[in-house]
Amino acid sequence: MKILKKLAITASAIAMMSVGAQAAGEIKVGSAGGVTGPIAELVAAIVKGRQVAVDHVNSSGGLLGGDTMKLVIADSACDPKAAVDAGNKLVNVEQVVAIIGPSCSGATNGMVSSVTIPAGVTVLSDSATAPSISELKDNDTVFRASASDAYQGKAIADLVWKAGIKKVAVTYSNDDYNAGIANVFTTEYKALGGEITGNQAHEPNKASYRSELSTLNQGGPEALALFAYYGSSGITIIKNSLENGLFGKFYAADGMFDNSVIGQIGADNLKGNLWITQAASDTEDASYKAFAEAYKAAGGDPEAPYAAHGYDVAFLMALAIEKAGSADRSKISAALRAVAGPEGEVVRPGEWEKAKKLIAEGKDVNYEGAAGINDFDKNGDVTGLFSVNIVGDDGTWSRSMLK
Amino acid sequence: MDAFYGYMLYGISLATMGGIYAVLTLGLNVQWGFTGLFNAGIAGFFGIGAYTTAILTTAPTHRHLGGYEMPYVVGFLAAMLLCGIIAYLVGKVCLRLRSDYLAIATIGIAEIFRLILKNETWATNGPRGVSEIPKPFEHWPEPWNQFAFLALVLVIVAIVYVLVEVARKSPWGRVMTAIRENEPSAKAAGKNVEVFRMEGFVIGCMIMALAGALMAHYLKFVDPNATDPLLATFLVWVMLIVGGSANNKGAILGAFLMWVVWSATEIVTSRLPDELAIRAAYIRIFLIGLMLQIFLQKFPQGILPEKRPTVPKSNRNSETV
Amino acid sequence: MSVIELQSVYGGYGDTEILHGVSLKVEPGEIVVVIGPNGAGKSTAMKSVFGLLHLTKGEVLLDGAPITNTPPEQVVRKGVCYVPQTENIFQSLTVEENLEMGAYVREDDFKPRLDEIYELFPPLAEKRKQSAGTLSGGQRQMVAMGKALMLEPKILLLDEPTAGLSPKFRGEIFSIVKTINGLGTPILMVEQNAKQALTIADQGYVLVDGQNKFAGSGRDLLEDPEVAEMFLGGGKAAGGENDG
Amino acid sequence: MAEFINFYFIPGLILGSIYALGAIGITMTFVILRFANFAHGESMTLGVYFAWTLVQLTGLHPLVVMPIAMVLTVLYALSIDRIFYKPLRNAPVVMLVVASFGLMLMTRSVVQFFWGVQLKSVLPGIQKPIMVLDYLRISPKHMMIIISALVLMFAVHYLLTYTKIGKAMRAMSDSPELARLTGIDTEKVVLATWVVGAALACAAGVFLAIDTHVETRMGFKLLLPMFAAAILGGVGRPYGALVGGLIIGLAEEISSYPFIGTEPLLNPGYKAGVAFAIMIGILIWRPSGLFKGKVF
Repeated sequence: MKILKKLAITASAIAMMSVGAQAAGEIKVGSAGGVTGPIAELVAAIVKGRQVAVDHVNSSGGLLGGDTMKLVIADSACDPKAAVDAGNKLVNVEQVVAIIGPSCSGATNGMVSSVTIPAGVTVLSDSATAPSISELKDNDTVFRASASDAYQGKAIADLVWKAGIKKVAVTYSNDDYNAGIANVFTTEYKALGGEITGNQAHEPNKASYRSELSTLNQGGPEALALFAYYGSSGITIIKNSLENGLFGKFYAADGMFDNSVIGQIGADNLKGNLWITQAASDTEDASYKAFAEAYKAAGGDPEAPYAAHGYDVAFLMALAIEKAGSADRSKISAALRAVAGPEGEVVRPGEWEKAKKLIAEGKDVNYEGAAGINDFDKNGDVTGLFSVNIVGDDGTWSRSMLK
Repeated sequence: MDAFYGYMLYGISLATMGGIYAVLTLGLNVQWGFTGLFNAGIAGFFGIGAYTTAILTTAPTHRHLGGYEMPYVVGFLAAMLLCGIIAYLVGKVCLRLRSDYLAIATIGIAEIFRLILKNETWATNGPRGVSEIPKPFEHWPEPWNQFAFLALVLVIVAIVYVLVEVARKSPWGRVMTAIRENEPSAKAAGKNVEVFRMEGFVIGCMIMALAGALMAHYLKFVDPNATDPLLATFLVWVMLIVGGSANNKGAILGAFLMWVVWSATEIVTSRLPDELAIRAAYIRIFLIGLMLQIFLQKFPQGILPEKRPTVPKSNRNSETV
Repeated sequence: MSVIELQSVYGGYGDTEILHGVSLKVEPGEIVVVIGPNGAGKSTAMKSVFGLLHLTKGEVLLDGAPITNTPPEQVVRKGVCYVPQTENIFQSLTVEENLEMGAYVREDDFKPRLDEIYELFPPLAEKRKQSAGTLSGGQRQMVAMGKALMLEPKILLLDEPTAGLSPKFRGEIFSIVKTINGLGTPILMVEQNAKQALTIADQGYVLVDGQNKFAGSGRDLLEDPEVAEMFLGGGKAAGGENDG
Repeated sequence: MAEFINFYFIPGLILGSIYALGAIGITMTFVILRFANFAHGESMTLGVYFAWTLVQLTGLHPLVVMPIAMVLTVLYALSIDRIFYKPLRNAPVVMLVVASFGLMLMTRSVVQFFWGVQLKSVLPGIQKPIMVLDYLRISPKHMMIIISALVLMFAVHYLLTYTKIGKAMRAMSDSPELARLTGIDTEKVVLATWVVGAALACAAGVFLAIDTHVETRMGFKLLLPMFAAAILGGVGRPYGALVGGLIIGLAEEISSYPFIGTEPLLNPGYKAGVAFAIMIGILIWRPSGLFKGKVF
């Protein structure tokens, strides 16, 4: 029983610490993400994006009457159990105004259904893309800044079809995100008149995909539509294909977009044969440039998947709090819709002082994010803009907008 | 929002999760504590329970099999029944094996279940999971619905505890202990060891399925990631070892305690600067592992040791001589 | 001075006491046989020499020096070799490798000793590259004994060497035991085949319920009517089960 | 046929060699220390990160720095044994298994903490395969993997057959009890087991990293197939582990070959299940494995 006593003391000490930590003049926003778990490597970049936005806000005036905006990290581990626990901590212990994140659709689904919708806390996810989230009865408290898979799947299908490719093979990593996009892609591509010669899920994290690729290569596909995370299987699949001459053209979605794809496979090997769509605004766009500069200055790689979305959600949330005029949970949802546009004066990443002034003057603002326009539809979703990335002559990503 | 009210709600969620884990840990205790069966595939049975009730109780949908809108009770019972049948089949295959073979076999089976959940999209909606699972009392006003759900969980913990405790003290339980301590002599005493081990295994798995079902309703969502071995298998083992295996009170205590430790440590680590807070997530896992090691070495009996006349644990020397 | 002496030892496994005061002695050059009914603690008494169970009372002396409760790996280094009843060879190793393992604790060159062992057991010499698991029962016993003899031990402990063997091999084993002893190694042996064993024994002990019941020279015990009635009459006092 | 060899058989062989090297450590720990070491995969991961760091520092080929990484991995394994396993040597086996389960997570978190979770590579770029006999294609790095794996397998064979400690290891895997009675220094054999197991785990990990990339959960992914290989070969049978590893590797790859028609025989989503299925089958019908291993 001695141990028990010691543990009890430790536990209460922990509880005391958390009570004591409520600093004055600080407005807390929850920052949930799969810091550990299967897509941890993506989440690190996203969380950094969120922090860069918060630094912008705090370094140019802060929120409301000079309060600092504080992100409270909670690990949703890409697991609904962990996400519900994380949500509970953010909502009840940290008493956050609103939550940005979590990263995985499953974690988001669990957290919003079980915690935040009942509590009336607004959630703005940067990378949860499952269509089922749109259908939740959420009292307009669940938003996301990344387009539902439905949009991107269609965008890729159009891209492939317009490139004059009539037959493709499809493979997708068997996880919530990639399975969803693959599903939409297949439907849309067939609707355009294309032929799917083979459609296979693959288990991520295998050492080799040569046998799967060899099977998929049957039936004369002209390209491979590859829906995977670059880390868990995407890079291996491209390597295996190129090394063995199985596929020469790849169309992929944004889970594949990362500099390590070029780093690991080599720019020369990828020139002219890899197209990756991405929900992001034009790199020539002022919004994106502002973000990229700041993100680079913070020591990150702005092209990491969803890093721009991470920035946008944090910035949008700051705008919403400013618009709401107080750290009142119940006002965030409406304020979020107001600051996202489409009406009002355009505000871009980094332009916090301008935005603050406009809001103070009672004018409408319309945030045009680094990752797209961010106008919410009735489900709290964005349609998003899509760009396509190829490896350019200088060996780095070269981006152009779709449509 | 009032701070005190917030802590109370968090307390409720801690207790609810702790309670669900307590059911899981009691299930494991029947297998490991009583019978000496090393089940390392807890996540698999947990997942079967969660998905069964999810499919039966959700509203009709095109995404996955079912949507039968059955009452919760049906969901719970079906989860336990189905899991019992599967456990029986698994047991037929695996129970002849010694402890660590059983561990490897069950972990393999849990992985196969996970692959099935991911690949049989027509039934489970694959990796996208089953959403909008109804939650008992969810239409009651806040915070009463949370209290009510907690009460439901605690009542179930109490029922499972009483049943398991009665079983432990019954002749059946005593035979179980005898088998665990000294299988040859139990055999010699004319006990059909196979049958007893099977009973322990199946009952344990059914309890785990019940916990899975509770979890599915609590989360209102379940996907294959929810059967990740870290939180669904490993943590349960730590709970049982820390609490005290073969002691049902210990199992419950361990579950609540470790869940509080697991959950509440993050409140501390999230105070760290961002970069560190992210890395601290790993340190949290490290510390839980370390805590387990300390208990294994210094307090192998756990916080509440087994309550029986002290018989020295049979060690390997006497097994082989 | 006795090579091995047990002075009224008590002990067992866990909290079950099996030996309740057993005494016995092996003098230089002797074959000593321990017999008794199943569960009498014969093998247990032998294991107590080898440090395989915990003694609570009494002393075990090797050449007059106490070795009570010394762990087996150290008892070996002191020159005591023990051949268990079962699992007494490394089945997947070749015959020669088994013998080499027998000499594991030797630091010097054991090649000459190896040749001596092959001379003693000619069948092994032919099969030196064969894996020991493929040998017949009798030959396995030879490997087991040969392996133990590699150390040139002060005393050899044999736990029911003939258990499970056919009568023909039994005779062979007993004659090997006699030969080994003839070369100067004292032997302490536990046996179920009491009659045959006592025939070659210099000294015999009868244990019952973990205590000494009779003791005397092999011949005396063979002729003792009470012993004869208890253990020799039926001739097949149970098979080869372990009495541990 | 060429397709079968190039895309199913050769990948299977490479994967199999990686499993085989890893499984040797598992099978030896299983029989000599009497427990299933769940942390073995993480020794592999850690070894790879050592190798990666060395590659970054020196700019040399991963195979060149591999020996140093192996030494570091061995040191890690020995200290883990000292701190966590030795105190439990006389405790019930299951305590050791649970301890290794804990170490698995601890080691992985340490790797994730120090090296981060970003994907890394020890050998960037792609290599076009060399064509042999007009239809056989094998890339230079795969040649290197297969040759290095063979060299290591021969080294293990030499160790086990011609050295005193190697024979003692085999003796102890045959019967730990008899080894003790024979006076074999069992602690020394235990240490040797860790040395061999950790060194081979590191090598297997580096081979996998050369073939694919470096990632914090790579060891865990291999753990179950390696268990399967060890059990298939027979617990305590190093040669069995080699054969078992090759069989599991080949079976995983070949399972999705379109033997009938053009559809894969097995949905590749279930590929990972092949190893488990083989393992469970073996446990049911022949728990001693192909090479008559130990059954506890």
